[in-house]
Amino acid sequence: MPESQPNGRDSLDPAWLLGLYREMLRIRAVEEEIAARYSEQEMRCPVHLSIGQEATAVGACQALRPDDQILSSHRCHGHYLAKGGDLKAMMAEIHGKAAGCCGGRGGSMHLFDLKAGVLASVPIVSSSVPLAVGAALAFQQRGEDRVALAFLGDGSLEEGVFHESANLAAVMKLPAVFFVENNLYAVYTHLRGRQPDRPMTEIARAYAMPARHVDGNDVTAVHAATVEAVSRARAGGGPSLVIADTYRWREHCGPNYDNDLGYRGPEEFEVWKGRCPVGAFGADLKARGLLGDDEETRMNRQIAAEIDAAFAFAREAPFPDPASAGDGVYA
Amino acid sequence: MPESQPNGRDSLDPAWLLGLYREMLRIRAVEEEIAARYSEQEMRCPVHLSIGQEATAVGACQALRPDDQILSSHRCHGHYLAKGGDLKAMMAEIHGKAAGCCGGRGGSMHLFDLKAGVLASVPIVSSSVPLAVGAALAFQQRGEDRVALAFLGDGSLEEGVFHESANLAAVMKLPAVFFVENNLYAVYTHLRGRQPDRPMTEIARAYAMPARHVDGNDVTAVHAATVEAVSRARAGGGPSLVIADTYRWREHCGPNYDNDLGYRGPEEFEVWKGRCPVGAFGADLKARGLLGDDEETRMNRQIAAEIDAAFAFAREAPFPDPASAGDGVYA
Amino acid sequence: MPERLLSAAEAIREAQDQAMAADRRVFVIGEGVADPKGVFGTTLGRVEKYGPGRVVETPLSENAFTGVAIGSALMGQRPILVHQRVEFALLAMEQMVGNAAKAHYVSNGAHCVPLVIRLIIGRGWGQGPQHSQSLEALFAYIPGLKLVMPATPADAKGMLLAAIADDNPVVFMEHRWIHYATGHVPEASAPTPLDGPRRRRDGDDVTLVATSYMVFEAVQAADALAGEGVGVDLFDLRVARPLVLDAVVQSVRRTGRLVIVDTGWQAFGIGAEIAARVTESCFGALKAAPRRIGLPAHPTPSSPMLAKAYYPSSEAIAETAGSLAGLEKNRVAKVRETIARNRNDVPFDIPHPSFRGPF
Amino acid sequence: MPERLLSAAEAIREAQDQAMAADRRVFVIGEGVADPKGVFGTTLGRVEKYGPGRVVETPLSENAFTGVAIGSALMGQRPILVHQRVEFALLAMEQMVGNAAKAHYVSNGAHCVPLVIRLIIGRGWGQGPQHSQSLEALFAYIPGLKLVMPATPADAKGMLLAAIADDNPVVFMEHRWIHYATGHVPEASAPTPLDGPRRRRDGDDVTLVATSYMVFEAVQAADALAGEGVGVDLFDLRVARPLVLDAVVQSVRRTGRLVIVDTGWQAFGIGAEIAARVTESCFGALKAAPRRIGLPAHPTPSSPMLAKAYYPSSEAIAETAGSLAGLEKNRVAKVRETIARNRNDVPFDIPHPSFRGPF
Ligand SMILES: Cc1ncc(C[n+]2csc(CCOP(=O)(O)OP(=O)(O)O)c2C)c(N)n1
Ligand SMILES: Cc1ncc(C[n+]2csc(CCOP(=O)(O)OP(=O)(O)O)c2C)c(N)n1
Ligand SMILES: [Mg+2]
Ligand SMILES: [Mg+2]
Repeated sequence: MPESQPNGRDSLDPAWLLGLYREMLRIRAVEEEIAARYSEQEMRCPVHLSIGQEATAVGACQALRPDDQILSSHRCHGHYLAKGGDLKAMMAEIHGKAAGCCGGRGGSMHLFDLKAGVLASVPIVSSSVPLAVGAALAFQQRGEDRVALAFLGDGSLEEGVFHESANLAAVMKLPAVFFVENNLYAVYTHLRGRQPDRPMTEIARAYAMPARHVDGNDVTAVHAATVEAVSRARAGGGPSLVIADTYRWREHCGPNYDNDLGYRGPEEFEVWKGRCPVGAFGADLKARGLLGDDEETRMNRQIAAEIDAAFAFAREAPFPDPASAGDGVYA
Repeated sequence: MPESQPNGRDSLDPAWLLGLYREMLRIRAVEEEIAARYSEQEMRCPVHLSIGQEATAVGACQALRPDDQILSSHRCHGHYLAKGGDLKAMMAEIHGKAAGCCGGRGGSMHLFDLKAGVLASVPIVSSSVPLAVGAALAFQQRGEDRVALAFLGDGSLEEGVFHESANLAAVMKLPAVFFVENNLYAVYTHLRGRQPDRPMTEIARAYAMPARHVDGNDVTAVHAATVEAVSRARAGGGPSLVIADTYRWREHCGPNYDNDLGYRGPEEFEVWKGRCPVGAFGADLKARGLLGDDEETRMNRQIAAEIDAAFAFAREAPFPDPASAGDGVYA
Repeated sequence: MPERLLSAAEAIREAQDQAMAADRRVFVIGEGVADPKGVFGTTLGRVEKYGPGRVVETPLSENAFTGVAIGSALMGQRPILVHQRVEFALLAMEQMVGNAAKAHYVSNGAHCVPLVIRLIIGRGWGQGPQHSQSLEALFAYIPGLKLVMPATPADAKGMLLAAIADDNPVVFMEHRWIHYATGHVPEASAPTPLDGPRRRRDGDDVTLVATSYMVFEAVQAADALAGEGVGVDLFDLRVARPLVLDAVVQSVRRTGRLVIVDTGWQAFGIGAEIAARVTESCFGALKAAPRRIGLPAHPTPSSPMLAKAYYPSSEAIAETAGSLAGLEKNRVAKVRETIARNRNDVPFDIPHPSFRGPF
Repeated sequence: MPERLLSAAEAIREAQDQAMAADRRVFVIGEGVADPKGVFGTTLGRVEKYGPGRVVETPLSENAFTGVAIGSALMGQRPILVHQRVEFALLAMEQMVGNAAKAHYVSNGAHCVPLVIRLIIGRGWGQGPQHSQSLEALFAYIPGLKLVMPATPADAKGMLLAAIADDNPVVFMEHRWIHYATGHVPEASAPTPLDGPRRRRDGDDVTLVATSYMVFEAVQAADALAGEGVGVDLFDLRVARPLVLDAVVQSVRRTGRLVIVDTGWQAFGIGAEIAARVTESCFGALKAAPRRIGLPAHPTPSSPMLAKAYYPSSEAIAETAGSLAGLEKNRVAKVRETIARNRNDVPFDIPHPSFRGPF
């Protein structure tokens, strides 16, 4: 069972809580908009939406400093935004435009923002994990108190390079955090067909590493667990593993729902949808009088305007010059 | 702490115990002879001797049936012999002769003997581990009650492919045994510089796999632990991990001692030499009246004769025809 | 009885099914083989028919399950392994190069590795740098591996059957866009020998060798050139290793000109080997240096505007082959126009309907 | 001041040491870098001088520590990674091809990966199928990687310094047998540009391009041919990617003949690219097809008797180059004899003393 709300929310700063909520709302809205507009075929690259997983992105990134670095995977939109990545550059990238964060070269699976501390996103499962450990090595070598956090899927834990990376980070006591978004599936295959039945935190024992298992749809629980891991790393205590249970609502890749495929049951889906990380948190804030309907409406309106502007920017931005396609292979 | 002698030796069949002893003596003598003759430069390939590690090879292989398969690594002499590999074919292989088990193509690191159940030895660390799991998959698919056992070094546990293989074997409940000879070093690097400080058996928890830690210099303890793992695998209970602590006496690669290099202290070496798996077991057998000096002398004489014959065979055997070097790339 | 039209994806599915039905040792292994999409439809429904023991859905562990497939093959099974993107095979190079390719040789013939490794090459729809490479040159380099690249649905079926029946590790590269191509595919389970190139068009002016999907682009080019009186002797390479070039060399002896078009990067690609070997074989017959057409030396960009410049078009092939054959500039331009007209308005980053065959 | 003689192994060690002393961002990472053998002596004593934080001994985890090196480079460090056998790099192909080679391009120039990957090629003493491959073609194929193959000690030092100073991932391939070669090596920390081939012998009859250790075999061949009046224009390739062939093409324009000798398998090897490109560049000047000399298409056998047939000798190079240049059979035989005489009785599976230089 995941731990929930290890710190009672009551003791937390209301403005900060509202900030978390706003960021989750924003990520949700960005991805809903991508889904809505995808069929227009202006975004001509694969998209892996993280709708339903906003609390992990926001909770984890809130535990980091701007100069800490995250590494992400194919499902990187939420991480990028939560760490402070530039929305316009992201939308331009997905539209293949020169103003994209990769100049249109990478597409949706390669989002990065050096200033914000999004070091790289890599669409090969687990391939970014050793990059995070390498960033942590650089911090240690230079005596900097920065931390590198790798976002992993549950599937990523099965790749050998994760284990090699975890072992190396543990032996060298590197300031790294392995943050697992366990959404139960790798593409259409359930966890039970891919890993034996044991708590996922048991993996950490192989590397003598502390591990925490949290409700990944509870943003403050995610935050608290990540703070613990990040603090330990920053203090020279070495790496940790955080397992956060959550759920991807839409299809693995693309804008639609895919429950008709039959790989997961409608009950399971409904249960998780009922545990919406954004909705539940908003309801809680309202119940505790921290959020009013007006405020929420204003938030939504601001966010919608920002997203509209980002899409407008991305659509109007020029494509890269085809003649530049071969530039910059070497530095 | 490794478990020792889980079954008291008293209850074991004396003839069988003498057989274990004889096989350890034989492996020791073969490798001592290789070491003694290596400087003659007739064996023109690298050799990784397992002197000091005889109890793991013999104890583990004694737990297997002839039709079970083992997979080994660069340090494969002892495994090959203990599983019943042909000594003459081994010596011819090391001499690069056509009568070698690989026709001279592989050398010392590629020993195999299909009839004896030595499926392959592979000099890339951990590379043979998934082969063992694949053999186990074949057994399962065909409904055969055979078992595949992979011999691994402690260093092999650090390779990603070991973890991928262990996870896959666990999920599919394959009849595989991961048998680790922990000799504390990978080449000249001590375990403590390569893995965090925790019992090695903790690795098995990541895969919900039973694990046993035994004194790898105690042949009957090794045997008992392996029997348990093999029985479980044969009965459909899935894979297990066995960790056996032991020690390599000679240099990583080559015939000499290398304590002068300074990577391990003389005290450590002396402690382990004092715990000689062959000598200690022989002394125990004698103390219990199961082995007489005459019998031991006879054994040694027989073994020496067999080894002399194998060397003579290998030396006199013809080289492969150079014109055949390109044959058999494709079946 | 009318001949059946199948897509290459369907042909591949049928080949696997027939092989599995005929031989209990044949099984499928990989990520997604038992899922509801069934590897672009090519394994769909097989787990229902043969069960999870023979349609082995694996954890995400490319290196291990490649070794597992090899190990099972050493014990006499006949696995068909699949990666939905060739990139994933980079994680398994050690197993492929170290164990699969060498076991037979190193064991002096005692071991066999009857393994098929299906590698799918992506293209289009902005898949970008890490989901659309064409890395066949990496596998072509390795003695002990065979490398097959079918273009037509009939070959997709027949050569896959042959690869499954082969006692060697066979890398079977499928370009995503050939999956959509349709063609006449015999119902019988009849392997097509892995024996070298097949002529797809006849001509006396220039020899054109193409691989995989580029065969279709080359067909467009050849047909348009024929309209301007340039005869293209077009070969579908089919097998990159072992590389058998007799028919190509014979053709070049006649035409004196060679153009090679492949799906990979041009530099250090398989076109270099073909050019070098043909030159060695019939230098005296060559009227000009062999020309290679391949990808420029950079990763695949995701943006459609950049990717458009990346992939060689039938126009480019026609231009190279035409001018090599001495076609005047204005007539080359006409050929380009013809091709462009045929293309209509289909975006270049999805497969063109005219590539749907039947071939 | 007399010039110093250093072995290439010493030169490599010195280059690393000078780079580490000059730049705190430079560090060494790999298996065995801090052990008492220090990667064939090339990292010996460095951990005592710079500490374990900059001479990073890793667990056995080739894929991860390659990614770790890349990640540190993305953050501005300058790692020098080493594998004691090129085979171990097969486990890290995904990191090399996916991340190291592409980061700069994909990030539109924002990322740099100033990483050196030292790959050591084995040979001799029965190391056999999995410890003596020469897999440079696999890396030469990848845009975004540079591929350097020094032959002389001076280049080993100068080019390693240049590789360390380079902002790109540079694969630096060291043949074990060049480690033993000695030569004059300047003491100063002066990078030698990674700018292409260098002429090692002058001649007008045939152009010979050799890589890495084969340069020394080629020198023997060239000198023996010179004795029979055949002028060999011998180039040490030095850099396989980016491949700069202007000087070679100029030479072939003069000689009309080209022979390429490399350390890898001939088929699909880097010789194919050189042959194809030179043919494209100066077809009209060629008097004959370029000839390639490389390894036959099978794994390295361990047995000395089989390995002897495997490696092309100076004799074979001389024979190919000599007969291409029109040297009569009996004089070719004389050249072979001269070379054999020079070789004395040294077994072929250990480095020949004459390869110890100075070069
Ligand atoms: C090495 C590798 N193997 C396979 C794939 C194909 N693939 C893309 S995403 C994915 C599933 C990843 O699952 P998980 O890590 O749980 O992340 P999630 O998609 O659930 O967020 C797979 C198998 C890949 N990109 N890389
Ligand atoms: C993948 C790979 N990396 C590195 C090596 C070089 N190497 C050969 S043996 C060895 C140490 C292996 O240690 P361990 O597994 O403990 O076996 P031991 O030698 O102690 O028996 C290493 C690093 C290798 N052969 N393969
Ligand atoms: Mg998942
Ligand atoms: Mg060890």
